[in-house]
Amino acid sequence: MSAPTTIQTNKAGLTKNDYRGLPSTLCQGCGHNSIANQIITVCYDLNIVPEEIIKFSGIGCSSKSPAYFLNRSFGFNGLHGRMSSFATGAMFSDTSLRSIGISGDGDTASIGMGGFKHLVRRNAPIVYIVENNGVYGLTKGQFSATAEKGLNLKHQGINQYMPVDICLEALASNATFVARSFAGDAKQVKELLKAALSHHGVAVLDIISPCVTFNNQDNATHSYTWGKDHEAPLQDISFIPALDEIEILGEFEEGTVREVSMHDGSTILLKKLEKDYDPTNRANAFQMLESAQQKDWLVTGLLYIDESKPTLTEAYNLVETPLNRLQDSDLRPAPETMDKINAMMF
Amino acid sequence: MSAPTTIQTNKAGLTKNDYRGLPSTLCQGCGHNSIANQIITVCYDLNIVPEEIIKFSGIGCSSKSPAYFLNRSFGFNGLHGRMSSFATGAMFSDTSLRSIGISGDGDTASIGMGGFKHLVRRNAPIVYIVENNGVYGLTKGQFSATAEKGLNLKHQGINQYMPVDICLEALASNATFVARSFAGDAKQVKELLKAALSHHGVAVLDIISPCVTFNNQDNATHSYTWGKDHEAPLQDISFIPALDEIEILGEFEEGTVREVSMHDGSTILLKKLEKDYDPTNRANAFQMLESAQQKDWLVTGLLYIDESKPTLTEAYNLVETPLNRLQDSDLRPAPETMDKINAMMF
Amino acid sequence: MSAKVVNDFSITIATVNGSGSQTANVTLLRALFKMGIPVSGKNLFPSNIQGLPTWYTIRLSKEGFIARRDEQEVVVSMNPASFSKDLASVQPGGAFLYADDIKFAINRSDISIYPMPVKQIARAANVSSALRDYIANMVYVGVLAQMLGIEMETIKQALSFHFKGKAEAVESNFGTIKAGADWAAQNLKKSDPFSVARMDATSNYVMADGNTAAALGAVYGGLQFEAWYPITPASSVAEALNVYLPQFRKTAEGKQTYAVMQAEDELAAIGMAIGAGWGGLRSMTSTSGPGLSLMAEYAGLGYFAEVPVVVWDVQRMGPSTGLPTRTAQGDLTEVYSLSHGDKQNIILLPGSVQECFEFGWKALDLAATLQSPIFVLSDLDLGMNQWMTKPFEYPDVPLERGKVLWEADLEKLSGIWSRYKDSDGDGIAYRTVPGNKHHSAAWFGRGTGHDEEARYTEDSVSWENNMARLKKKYDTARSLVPKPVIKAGRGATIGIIAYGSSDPAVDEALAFLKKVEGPKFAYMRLRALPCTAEVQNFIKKYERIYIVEGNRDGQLRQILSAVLPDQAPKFRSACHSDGLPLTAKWVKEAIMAQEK
Amino acid sequence: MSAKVVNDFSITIATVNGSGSQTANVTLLRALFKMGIPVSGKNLFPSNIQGLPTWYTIRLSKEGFIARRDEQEVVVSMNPASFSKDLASVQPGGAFLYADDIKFAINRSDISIYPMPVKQIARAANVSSALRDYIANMVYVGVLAQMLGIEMETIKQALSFHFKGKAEAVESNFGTIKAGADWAAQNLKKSDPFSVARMDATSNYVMADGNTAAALGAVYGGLQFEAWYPITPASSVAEALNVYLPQFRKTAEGKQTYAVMQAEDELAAIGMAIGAGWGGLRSMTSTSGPGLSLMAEYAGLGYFAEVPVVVWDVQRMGPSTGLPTRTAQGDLTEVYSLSHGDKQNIILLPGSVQECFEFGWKALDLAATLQSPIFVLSDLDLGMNQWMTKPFEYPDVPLERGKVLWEADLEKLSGIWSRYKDSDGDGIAYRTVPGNKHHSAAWFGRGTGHDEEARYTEDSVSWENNMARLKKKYDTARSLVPKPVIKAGRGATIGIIAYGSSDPAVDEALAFLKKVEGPKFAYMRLRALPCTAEVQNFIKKYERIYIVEGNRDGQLRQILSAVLPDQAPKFRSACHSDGLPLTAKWVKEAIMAQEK
Ligand SMILES: Cc1ncc(C[n+]2csc(CCOP(=O)(O)OP(=O)(O)O)c2C)c(N)n1
Ligand SMILES: Cc1ncc(C[n+]2csc(CCOP(=O)(O)OP(=O)(O)O)c2C)c(N)n1
Ligand code: SF4
Ligand code: SF4
Ligand SMILES: [Mg+2]
Ligand SMILES: [Mg+2]
Repeated sequence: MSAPTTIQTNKAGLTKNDYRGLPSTLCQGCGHNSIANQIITVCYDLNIVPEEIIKFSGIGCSSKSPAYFLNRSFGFNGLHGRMSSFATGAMFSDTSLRSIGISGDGDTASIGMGGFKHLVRRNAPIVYIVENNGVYGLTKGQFSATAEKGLNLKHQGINQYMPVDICLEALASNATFVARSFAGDAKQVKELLKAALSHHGVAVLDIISPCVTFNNQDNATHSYTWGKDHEAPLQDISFIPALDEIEILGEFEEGTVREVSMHDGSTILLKKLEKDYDPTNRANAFQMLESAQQKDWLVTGLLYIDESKPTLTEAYNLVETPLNRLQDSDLRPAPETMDKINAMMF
Repeated sequence: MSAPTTIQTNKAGLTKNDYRGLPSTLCQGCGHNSIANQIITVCYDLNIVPEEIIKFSGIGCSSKSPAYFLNRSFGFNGLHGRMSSFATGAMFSDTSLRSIGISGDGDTASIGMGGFKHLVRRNAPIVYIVENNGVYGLTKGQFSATAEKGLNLKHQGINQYMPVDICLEALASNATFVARSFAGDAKQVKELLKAALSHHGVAVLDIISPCVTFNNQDNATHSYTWGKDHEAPLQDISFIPALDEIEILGEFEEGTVREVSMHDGSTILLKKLEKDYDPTNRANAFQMLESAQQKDWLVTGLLYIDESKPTLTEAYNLVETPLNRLQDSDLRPAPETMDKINAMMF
Repeated sequence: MSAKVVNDFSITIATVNGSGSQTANVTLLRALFKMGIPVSGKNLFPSNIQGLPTWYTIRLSKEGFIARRDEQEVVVSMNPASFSKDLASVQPGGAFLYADDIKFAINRSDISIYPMPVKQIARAANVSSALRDYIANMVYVGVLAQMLGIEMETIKQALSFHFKGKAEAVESNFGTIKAGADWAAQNLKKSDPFSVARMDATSNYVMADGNTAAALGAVYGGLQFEAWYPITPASSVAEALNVYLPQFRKTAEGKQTYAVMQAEDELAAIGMAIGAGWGGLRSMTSTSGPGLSLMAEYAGLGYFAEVPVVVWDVQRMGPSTGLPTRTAQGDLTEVYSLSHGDKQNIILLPGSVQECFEFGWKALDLAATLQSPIFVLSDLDLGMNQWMTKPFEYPDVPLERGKVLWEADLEKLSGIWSRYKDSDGDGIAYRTVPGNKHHSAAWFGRGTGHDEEARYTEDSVSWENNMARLKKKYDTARSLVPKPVIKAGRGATIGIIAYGSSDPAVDEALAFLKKVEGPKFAYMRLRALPCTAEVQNFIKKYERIYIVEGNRDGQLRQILSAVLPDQAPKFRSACHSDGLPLTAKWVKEAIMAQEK
Repeated sequence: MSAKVVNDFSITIATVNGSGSQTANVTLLRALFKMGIPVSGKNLFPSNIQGLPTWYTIRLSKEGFIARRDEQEVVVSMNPASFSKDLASVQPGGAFLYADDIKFAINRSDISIYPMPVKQIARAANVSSALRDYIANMVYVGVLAQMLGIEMETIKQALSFHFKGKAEAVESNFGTIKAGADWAAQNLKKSDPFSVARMDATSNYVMADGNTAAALGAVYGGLQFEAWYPITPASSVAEALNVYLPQFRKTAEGKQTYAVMQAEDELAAIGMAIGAGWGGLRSMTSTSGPGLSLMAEYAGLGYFAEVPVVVWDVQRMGPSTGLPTRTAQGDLTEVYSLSHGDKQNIILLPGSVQECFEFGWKALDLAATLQSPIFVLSDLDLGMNQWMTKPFEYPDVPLERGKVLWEADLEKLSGIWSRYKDSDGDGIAYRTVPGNKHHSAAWFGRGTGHDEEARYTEDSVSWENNMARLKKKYDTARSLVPKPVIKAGRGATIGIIAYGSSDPAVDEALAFLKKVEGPKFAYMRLRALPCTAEVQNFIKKYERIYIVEGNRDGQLRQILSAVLPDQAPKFRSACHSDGLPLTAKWVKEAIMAQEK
């Protein structure tokens, strides 16, 4: 650097400010704001170049939040419930970019259920975050499909149905990375985000993100209070980027840590808490979610990971050059071929 | 009866003919035809009055089949992928009627995924049959979402994605009755249908029903051959209607039979095969589906049942009289109330 | 101080949304209404939940005009973010009240300026800190009451209504209002000309919003099934059903004669509603633009399989997600042509809150009679704002159940009937519904080609006959849908057509146009499509026709040109689409500009 | 036997679907085409897979008319289920051939009757029993060849093409055909006047269907992303892409420059296509009516966020699921008004197979230029039937990539640009796409209100300005879309407008109208909306205008009335909607009836 400066930069030469977005217009205290802040921090920490990210969202308070981080990234705030389809198409434009999608529980589990399930099934390479508050924030407090049975909301009555479990849905659709977290647990959100950004394929992050305006009663399962009281982390997670020395490993006692190697060379360190949990076994994950439901636990952490599956875009043997940079000559067959085509017609 | 007759009737005084539909226009050998025939038989055997059934379907070869059974029942062949919503509304018209829905794997697992999941989640009282052939029959042989990874179809190439597992989806959505069967196993289909018709809530029946025209290659997981070779029944099922004596029980050795009591007083007898399987434990069902997937088994039989949950329509404290028979006086508040309303307006 | 202006000005209150100012604003509106002064209130709110600028405008009009006005004589500013804009917006000679903790230079000397120690007074109210922002709003109510002369008693009535008589809430709010008023009495010297005074012009009115009215209309229309999906500005239709159905439509034993379902999306909502309509229930779904678009496929099924259902569309500004909290009349062409293939959709256009009530039940009747989807196009302005309105009137005709055959009917017919046969020459066939146990009752419905017996067929002649019958049915609808409301003075040579919430502005513009030199105008408020004979006659009668509407493209003009091609050359568009309710001034100018 | 009729009659073959008769029928069609005789083939098939009646009609016309004709001179009946109907359908003086295992009384003496021992000859072919039904169809090919004089050599060419030169398949089929011909030569005595003879009227043509042509056009248009969902009659567009993209659009290293995705439904299909279009890919989705309806919401997003995408709609008979295997032009009004709020959708109307190819690439260019969805309305007749068509022509202009700024462009602009600003006065703004690494490249797109910088705003003025710019863009489109094709002889006073697959029938009707006493007609084939200047001039020029279309409601007439209200009184509808392709006779009579 030419002159001394007090502004701190990361290895990409960028300041934290380069990762920010517009000022949030969400409510003060909304869980979504804290997630946006973690995304800013994580991208800064991981030295990600913001131009190499595309942001996607649907419609909802949650879906507004991509405007509040990574101003220097392209993004699209699409239709309610349709983030999946838009992102699926857009990610083909330049497969060297990474995708982050922010959706709500209404956006994903109500109107967007079909699209979500099929995006997951295709292992589309995207970090798919559901900012899950059990309610429709932006339309002022109706039940979403993740609202717990028995929840009582103003003007809406009592919810009669079992909640959709985003993680269970992701697993059933053969997701290759499934995690749950809680906006009140900033550290875990951060480490999971880092891991998700290194994941090869779809990374579904179901983050309980309280709506302080419409669904934050102490006994509501999407409230801060309930979350703090019921959170049961599976592990203590640390993410180690590919290039960092893994000296850190030495710090742990034998057998207390599980290591998961990522496709890009990074490592996830999972420090055991009460019980050991193997996140590479799908049956385990089903079991865990089933028992969490019965025990009223907010199980958080990395539920399942599989780094070995090809992603959606890999399934298409595409040229190296980003498709959207191909030249006319790549896109239109030569004039000579015209006769051949006509001959093929009979 | 006034004169002796050779035509056999059931306890409802009806002949088998009273349960038939129009001649099928499906291909000869299509699995869907054999399922339609089982429905005819079962309704006859159970002495169901056809006027007390409503039939629903979406669009597809499978969805045509309600025209081929129960001519004397009301029915509606709706839009592709939208059977769930239509049926959900229609079942409120007269809750004393029973609903049977016939959908295809494309209809349910591709375009209809969202609707299906939400119908199941609501425990809508319907026998929901997916005639699952892994392919779009009516549009001539494209992949459906239940097609297995690696399936090769003419003009379509090789399928890249993991199949949607209808039973797993139903379970994840808290279905209260989940079963899988195989159109080639007529007896099992029949007994499961009987049980489903007695079930209190949503009964999801995923029936592998080969498409002989587009997806019946021996190595295709939805073919007759593969099904016959890989079927692994969980139990030997017999359904005992509420009013029949349960003497039949005596026939079995102690401990070889599991009994499930239905809400309407009927009983399902599950005779153990190799291993015992408890279909009232959801965790078991997840486990079983997971291992079936790994072992390439076509697990059939009753995977899960819970007779205790209120159904969708029960959640609404409705009048006894069918809603569609209510009189004007039930439907329009008295003239006196008008002033009260206006007063409420300020 | 210039000449007094009594009961004829506008008050705009600028606040931050999510701060609870709605209660304060509606209290003011109601208090004025209870003083017998004609009022209207327009809420201009952002599409978020908390923290952005929001405005509420109350118009007082002793002449009874209730359209929006652009001019703002009295402005209250509670929001630093919009302060400068608010200050600039005051009419010369007007009054500006503001929370004195906002520190901005005030650069106008042509208006009266009143700082209000809002924080201070609110703090004195001794409420929890969570409620302090909220209670601050009561301060400006008090100050305004004092400065304009709003009767404290009517304010108390308004509070008591709002808090459903809960004495504690009423007292605590009233206390702050009183404190605000007292402070103003002691500290402010009035230098503006605006004041209010009791009249007797509202005693035949009530105050309500169009969505509540729609829901209540449906309650009286025997609604049995509503499926919906939340969306601004339509959610409150279903939410009002959740409030009123349990109160007015349970049996003596407390059992429900209805079901309201929150669906997983709008595709499902209309699907459920159509399923219920097919099943014989009086059925409805309520939505707005984006939801409406998702209903396109199902709408065609409803048309073609002939299922009674009401689709209540509360329009907001599109295209796409657009401006969810702004009003528009932009869904007309979409609804008219909704779904692929040939279809002729029936559309009702309520023009007042009272009419939302009336069409609430009438639409269900029409759906039952015509066995068809009925689309009702309301809008955000009509649906979500509080309007003074004639009281709701009990339906003047019994429920219309349509041509439904039950067991006894079939018995009489010896079981001989055809689902899709035009037995009566009106294009409307008979139907049966599930649960009918007669052995000839059942039929198998579908969206595919069918013959008179509802059997599947691909036969060309059957197809054409059926489609011709549907066309005839649409002609029958022409004589059943609400007729237009026409105001034609003697000597009128030019026509004006408007619809929906444009009515008050056009009405007021007409009063003005009457006074100026020039041609005389006749006014027709269209209330439905297809066009009744009256509509056609009106259009034929005048030299030129102005069509006033809240969209860019002249959507009604397009439709009328297509259905009355001979008259098309006469049409002139007056289109307004900035998301705000129409003003009389705009209408007047738009017409006069083209008349020059 | 009456006078010989050579190369000027129709052959209809009635079979059971799923029996493989398509191969036999197309073989006949191709053989005749290779004899130099102008032909057209129309497949009338049921909406199921196996076992229902299906018909195939081949028209031979030495004058080169390729529209459908109603009259059937030669009928082959292979299906007991339709036998009586088939027999009745033969023109007096015609010929009826039938499989002699069908046992029905034959009650006509005005035609020539030829039984064919189909089963017997097929059995002799010595194929597996699974193939026997299929091979039976080859028998009638042989009999017809013998009776009409179709050259065996051209039949062999047709077979060889069909079986991609696989000798075994060709020989086995040809063997049966030969056996059929031989049997006929020995056993049948010709008593009808119909025969074929070699001409030289097809050497400048190829045979293809419109869906294949559309796909190939897109291949040459640089298509990079297609998302689709199966639906009749559109599936074969995507399936043809699956065939041709790998052959013509892989790099030398065998890498793909494109991706084709089967989506989970049409909502997702258009969503993916719009996502890809936004991302800078040349993108398309193909569908039919029900799918189109499901795309309504996304279409509005495409219009408003200004995303290039092509929506290729192969129309079938609606409303609703309707008749999935019958043709129609019934989606015009829906597409025109697709999505809520104001929108002006751009529509292309290909009228021939060659034009399907041309619009296949042109639509992608227009989408890129106009940053807008482009809707192309083909139909089942055009899309799925084999047509003789001029060979496809290599695009005469380079790919149009539209106003896309890359790093170097932004560098030149010092990073100063605005996503939604009308810098060039044509309503079209500049855009950047993901992957552009310039620090000023990124923008955040949305379907909500936005200003010139793509920032969210609810401001009324920004909203109106943006909508006005979109309107200007539509005017720009007017000068870019394909101009109409006009045929106007001297002295014409009356105009005819038609579009799409109606062209051959109108063309033929004109030839007839020319010959009769009465007014002279000018014909304009519309190829796009918005209307270009040429369209407006044509309409203004003539006294009366007949608008011929394949729907019940005169959909184009409605649209033209709305956009040219001054001309609306001149329009007359000639609407035809029975699901079958239009005939010249019908057109002629429809016009003459109104001219009386
Ligand atoms: C098609 C459509 N239907 C309905 C809406 C209205 N709408 C906007 S946001 C929203 C729900 C948002 O809930 P969620 O996704 O949970 O997000 P949150 O606001 O809770 O973060 C709805 C129903 C819409 N924009 N589009
Ligand atoms: C909205 C819509 N999209 C597409 C279609 C075309 N379509 C008809 S049936 C079908 C698939 C049927 O597959 P499945 O449900 O598996 O039934 P099957 O024919 O295999 O029994 C499709 C895509 C349609 N009718 N409607
Ligand atoms: S309403 Fe709820 S979800 Fe929306 S911004 Fe406020 S707290 Fe967050
Ligand atoms: S195509 Fe397949 S699914 Fe359809 S009727 Fe034939 S065998 Fe059955
Ligand atoms: Mg939410
Ligand atoms: Mg299928």
